Amino acid sequence: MDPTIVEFIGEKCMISIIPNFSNEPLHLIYGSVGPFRAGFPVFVPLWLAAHLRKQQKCRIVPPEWMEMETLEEIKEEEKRSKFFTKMPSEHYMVVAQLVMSTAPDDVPRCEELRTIIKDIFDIRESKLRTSIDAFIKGEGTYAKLDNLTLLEMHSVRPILPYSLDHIARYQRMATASQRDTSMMNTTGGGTGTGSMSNSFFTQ
Amino acid sequence: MATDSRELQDLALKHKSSCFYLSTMNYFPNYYSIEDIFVTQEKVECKVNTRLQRMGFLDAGAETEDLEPGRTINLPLWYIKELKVNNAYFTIALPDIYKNVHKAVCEAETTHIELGRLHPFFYEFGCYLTPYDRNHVIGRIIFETLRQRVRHLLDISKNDADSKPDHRLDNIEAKLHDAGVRTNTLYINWLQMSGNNIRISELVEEHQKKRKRADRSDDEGGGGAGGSGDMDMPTGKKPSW
Amino acid sequence: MSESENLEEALNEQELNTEAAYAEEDNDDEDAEPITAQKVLEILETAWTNEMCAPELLQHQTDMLELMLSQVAHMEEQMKDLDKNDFRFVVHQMELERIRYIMASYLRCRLQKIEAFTQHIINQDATRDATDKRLSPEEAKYAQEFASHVDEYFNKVATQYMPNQQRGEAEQRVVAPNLMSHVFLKANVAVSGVIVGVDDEEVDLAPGSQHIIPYQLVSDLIQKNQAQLI
Amino acid sequence: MSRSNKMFGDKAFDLLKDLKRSAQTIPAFDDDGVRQVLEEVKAIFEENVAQASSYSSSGDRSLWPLLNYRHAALQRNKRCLLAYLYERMQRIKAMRWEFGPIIPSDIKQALCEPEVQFFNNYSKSLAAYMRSIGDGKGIDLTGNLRPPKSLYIEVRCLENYGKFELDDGEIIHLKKNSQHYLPRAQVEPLVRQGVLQHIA
Repeated sequence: MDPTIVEFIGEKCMISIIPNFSNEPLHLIYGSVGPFRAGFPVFVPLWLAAHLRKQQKCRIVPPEWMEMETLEEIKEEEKRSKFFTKMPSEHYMVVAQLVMSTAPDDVPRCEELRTIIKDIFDIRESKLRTSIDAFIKGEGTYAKLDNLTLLEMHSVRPILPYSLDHIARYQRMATASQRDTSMMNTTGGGTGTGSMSNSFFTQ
Repeated sequence: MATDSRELQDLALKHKSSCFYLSTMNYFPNYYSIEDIFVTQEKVECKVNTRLQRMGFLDAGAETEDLEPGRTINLPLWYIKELKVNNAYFTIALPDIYKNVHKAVCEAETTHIELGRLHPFFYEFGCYLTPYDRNHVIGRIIFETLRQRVRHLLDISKNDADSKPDHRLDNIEAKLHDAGVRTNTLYINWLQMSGNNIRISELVEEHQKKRKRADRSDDEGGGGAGGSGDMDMPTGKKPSW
Repeated sequence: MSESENLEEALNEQELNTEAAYAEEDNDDEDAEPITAQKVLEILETAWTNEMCAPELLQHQTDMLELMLSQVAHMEEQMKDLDKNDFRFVVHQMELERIRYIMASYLRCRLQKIEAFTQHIINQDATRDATDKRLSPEEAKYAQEFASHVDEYFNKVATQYMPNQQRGEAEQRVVAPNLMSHVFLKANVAVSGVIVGVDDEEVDLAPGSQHIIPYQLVSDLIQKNQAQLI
Repeated sequence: MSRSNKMFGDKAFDLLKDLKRSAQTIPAFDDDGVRQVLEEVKAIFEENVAQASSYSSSGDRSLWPLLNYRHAALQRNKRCLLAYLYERMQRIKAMRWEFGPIIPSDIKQALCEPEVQFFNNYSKSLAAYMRSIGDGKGIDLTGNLRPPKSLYIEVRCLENYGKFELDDGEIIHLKKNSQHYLPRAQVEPLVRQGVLQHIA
């Protein structure tokens, strides 16, 4: 699952736009959108908003949280808290990235916002690394990851799950050999090519 | 042995067959795993316990027909692992590399160890030796070592992606490192919005490069089998399936 | 604008047709609830992410796929006569491409597992009831063909010249997934008493909570849709 | 002295090493190497059968360890050889997805006859499967590779390709260095084949 897929999933988020055209509602499979009335806000999926904006058919209304004061608070809270705080959107990075790259003019203080959102992501990412470290050293193979967003998970994927797979396999192996020293052929983690039957001359 | 198996590590890390639609799965040895075959090619020092008839050919330093008790020989893991741990023929001498890191493991000081230099397949090789270790340290050591080094792996794959870790890492670690670097690259591409273009398929690109090289190197024609001949092979027709 | 209104109506109607189709197919189930195209899409999206994240092949979704493919085909038919630059055409077409991508990516992912674990999957499906098969009928046919192509290749080049296989040897060669692979999980509902460790440690999962955990410990939750992989 | 420099199974192992070492898409099928491995397998097997029968008639167990070793060597040879074929098969499969149903002739030359046969069988089964999806409606799984971002993309033509017909019947002339704005889904295969370059 690479970031383009995370983005694809995040593009389903609904966002408000102000169209400069009017149209009847559209019955998309994913649900109806519209009606569109020029000058009046309407909620559409992010992928549609980005498309219409590129066609200059609308203005994007940035979500409430995309605003300096709110984000400053979130950033401070994130620094203070030991755990991951709940983000205003579970795809905050994707929404920010798409809105700010397709419609920078629709977002007041766009560059500042870009920086602070990146800061928040970085704080959370380094928190993630620290907690991974603690969790692995605490001999865990299971951990709770509440409030972590998909893109943040992606930052340790697949290296984290892969590392845990290996650690768990080596642990199982160590335990198994302790339990039974005289065992044979169970090395190599689950495959072991050896089945020493007596019939090595079948015909 | 070291140089030999180091070459194997380099080879093991070359993943030619990984292409876009095969999201590479985590290493988990199976019958066809080339890497597991590389690991089981490693030699283990064994002491011969009893006369083994007509097996003298396994002893490079002797001319005898039989393998004589008391001799020390190197045997490949693929043979050793088919024997019972407490077989009457050989006693396996465990390599010192695991004992040597024991202290570092106990002190949780493993990140600075050049693991790949100790053994290119430090973990997987250790797995196979675990049952022969009556003190049950090796199993513990490999598991603890990786546990201690994961944070380090996470950090170096994010921060110094460009510096090749050379032989600081064992094969398993180098794969994890590669995966981490790849994640980071994809993320940076995404931030720059450059990850979305459709790209030429890897094999086609490789093939085109090869053809250009061939065209350049021999201008006298005949440039590579079917060189320029199939340049216009896909005709105006849409690729069909 | 009446022409495009008709289009929207027609597209809307199709949702009803879909419901009918579903109700018909499952009419042995006493309370087969009608299903909307939107619901079908949601089910497919979940199946897609689950499939991408699970180490093993999950249950096939032939019914949902067929419903969605009919829906897509029907919409394309309805849109055929529209101007390619018509706002409606563009938006519907964009959505259809998103759906096509999900379906293709989903089936590709399954195909990849089928090719990697062919014999393992075939063996396992042989022990399952008709309703529990992981492979769709088309996939089952493909898996059999693939296995025999590989066999034929191996046989022509090598195995025919080698001594007979021993008992157990075929088994050794079966490639199986690592079910203890770690996955990211999100609980859809409250689940109590999930074993999360080797020493039988148990936790309760709150709805919406997220976890990283070995797949095997939660595979039944995925099956029952109490949790999903992310 | 030299007798143990080459161990049983070394030739089979070299097959794998060479395959991994090769920088090519797929190196030429190592006919000679494979034959040598098969010969070694046969030789080991015959020796074992001969000695095993003398063992069962006399009950003399002194050759048991040797039989054991040879058995392991036989299995090792087999495993290396099959892993060699398995790895090649992975690459041959990848070619179907990347080149399409027709592989460039210079690459095809690296395959042995059963491999060409495998490629054709694989290609046929895959196509049949893709056609059969959804009660015969079909989906091309070799397309739709990335999440779609827009219906149309800007492409530059990298070679003189000729005429290309779009689904709606419109005909486009693809001349080297010309730029076009075309439906993404329809030109994706041409981008994959290196005829077009996706520029925006």
